[in-house]
Amino acid sequence: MNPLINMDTRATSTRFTSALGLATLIGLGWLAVFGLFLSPNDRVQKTGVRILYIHVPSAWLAYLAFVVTGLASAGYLWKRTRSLTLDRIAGASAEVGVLFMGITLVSGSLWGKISWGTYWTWDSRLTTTAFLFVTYIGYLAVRDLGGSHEQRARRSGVLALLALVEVPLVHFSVRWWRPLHQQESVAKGKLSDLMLFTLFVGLVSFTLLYVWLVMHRQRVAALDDMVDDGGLDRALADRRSEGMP
Amino acid sequence: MWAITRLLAGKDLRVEMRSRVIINQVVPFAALMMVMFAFALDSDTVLARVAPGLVWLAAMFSLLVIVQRSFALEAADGALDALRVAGANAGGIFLGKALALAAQLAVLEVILLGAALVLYNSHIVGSGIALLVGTYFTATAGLAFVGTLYGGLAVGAKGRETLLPLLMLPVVAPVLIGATRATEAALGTNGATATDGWPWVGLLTLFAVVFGVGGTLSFGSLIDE
Amino acid sequence: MEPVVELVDVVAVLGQFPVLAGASLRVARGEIVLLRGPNGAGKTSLLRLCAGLLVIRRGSANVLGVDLVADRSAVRSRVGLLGHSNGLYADLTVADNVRFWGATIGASADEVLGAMQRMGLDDRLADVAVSRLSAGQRRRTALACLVARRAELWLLDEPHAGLDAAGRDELDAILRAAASSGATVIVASHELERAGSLATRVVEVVAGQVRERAL
Amino acid sequence: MTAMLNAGYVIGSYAATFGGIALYTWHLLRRARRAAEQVPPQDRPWT
Repeated sequence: MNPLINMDTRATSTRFTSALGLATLIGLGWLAVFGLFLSPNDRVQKTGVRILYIHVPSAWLAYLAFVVTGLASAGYLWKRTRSLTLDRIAGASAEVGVLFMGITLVSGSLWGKISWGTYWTWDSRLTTTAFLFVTYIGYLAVRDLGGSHEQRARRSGVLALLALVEVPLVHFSVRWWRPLHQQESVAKGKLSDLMLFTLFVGLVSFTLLYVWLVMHRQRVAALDDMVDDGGLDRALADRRSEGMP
Repeated sequence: MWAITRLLAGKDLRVEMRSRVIINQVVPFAALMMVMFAFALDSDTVLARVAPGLVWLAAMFSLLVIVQRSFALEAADGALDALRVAGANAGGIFLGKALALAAQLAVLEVILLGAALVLYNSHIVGSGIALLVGTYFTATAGLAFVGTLYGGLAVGAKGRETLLPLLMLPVVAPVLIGATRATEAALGTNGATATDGWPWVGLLTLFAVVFGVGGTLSFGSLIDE
Repeated sequence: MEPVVELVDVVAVLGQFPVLAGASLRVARGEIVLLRGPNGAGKTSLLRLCAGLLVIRRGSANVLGVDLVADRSAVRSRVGLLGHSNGLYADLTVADNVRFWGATIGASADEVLGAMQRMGLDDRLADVAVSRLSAGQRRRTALACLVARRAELWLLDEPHAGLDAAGRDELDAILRAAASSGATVIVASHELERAGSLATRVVEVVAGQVRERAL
Repeated sequence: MTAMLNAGYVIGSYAATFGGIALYTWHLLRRARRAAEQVPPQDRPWT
């Protein structure tokens, strides 16, 4: 049973997310068929180009996710737009971002093995990506520290903004450190129309996937927070009856 | 804010003067690291080449220990609570802790650099002294700010001993890179010259400013419940 | 007259556990209120809440005219809290500690010295590290730091614990003097005999709630 | 030979990507169901 189709539970699903999930599923299926079978081999990269159809979209998704985390955190920290929903979106987006950054690193190193003959090079883009991955794992760990919802939101919001400032610092320091970085490999403009179309399908379906995942994850976080708050009523009743006959 | 900064920095240094934990425990630990690096790398030419990197790597691991110690002091008998009840300005607390941390780290780094010169057979070139001093100040400031910021975040949290390295090490990576390259330039390692080093000092300065300002503004919301 | 402390149905949690489950309390200026009740009833939390250290999940709280729900930090510099822990740096001497805590709240050296003398701290102790003091001596040092603050609201958690008879008498005298000079005192204590004679009112804390009780 | 090997890498990367997505989605929906059992539907702002 495919979990994406399994919408009838209605836990965090609405008609909108169900439709979105269906569209995402179709997009991903299409991407797999085009990417693996229908699109031609590249003249230079041969079959390795097929990895790019999923690698580039997942990298795009991860970066998008971290930008959203930063924006939502800024929104929370700014008094006039303060709401826990923004904090939950920041957390949801960061979790999805970490997942896809991990996927990006795996697919990227497999692509590197084909194209460069090595899984890893200390090129600025790769290194920055690896640092981002670890930084946001730390961010997620801080979200799990406990305390009140507001405390979680405040701490992790500050951390997300610091991470956002940190990214260019890491990027530029690594770039100066190893000036001989790899050439931009995708932008060489030798892709055929069908290849570009496949890449386009990948970008669109991954973007849809991102929205779907974050909506669900954010609602799960809202449910968790509500369980915490609802637990309070029960805990209060327990507390008040302490020492009663 | 400045009054509390001065008070707290003075207090932390006085604690160190009386307890000598950094001198008696952290400095030997750092020196030991330098010796262990030599065992692991086992080659005089390699050691001379990577000496600047090892100095800053050892400084960074020592920083973790010093930060733990610095905030264990505040947590041990509820002093941090008492500071909050005293209405102490959080930005002032941040700067005070960072200042004391920087002073302790600065002493440690001199010892580490001395160890590298003696053990790894490195040399300071005359034209590199200004660069070395510049690197030393900016990198130390950056490390102290980051250490205080994340130390304050982790204080009182469960599992803080393991959380702190996870949070801190990725963030100080630019300092490791920048300080190492600049120190290489100052020592003339791999034929680098002093002029190669100054852009790195610029990066280190930017780093210190970003985390100094960020920490001063946000420290209150990090340590409050 | 406006009360110094006015809590209405305050709920506060530690982790998931509601340490205060709808506590209401009114304290007027100049009162010495004794909080009593079993361990874990919420006495300590009540004191910490008044010091602006706890997040208020429900209800309203006003201390010294400051709305704690809106801004907890504004009240902090005006209250003095002596909790379970003393807030002393073990490696520093008694004099260092008292000077440091005096300076954080802007007390002069003379005031700090006077406070130490009132708490019966021997001059010979001044240069001894706190880690070498007995529990009672540490408590006296912490109390001296508190006295130097001249807070408008004194919050004391088991202040008599660890003190000898002379120390308890000194403490009682200090608290009475503070109350008669316009400060307000809230004490959580198991020492019912002693604290009972000190207090103007006894309040029972049970299961995170407050029940008034006649003397 | 390299073509075979490269095809293996391609398939591996697709498996890792889609497998990762499926695993996370399954985990997410299971968490959603668990959490939803404790919150009545009328309390959820999106229903």
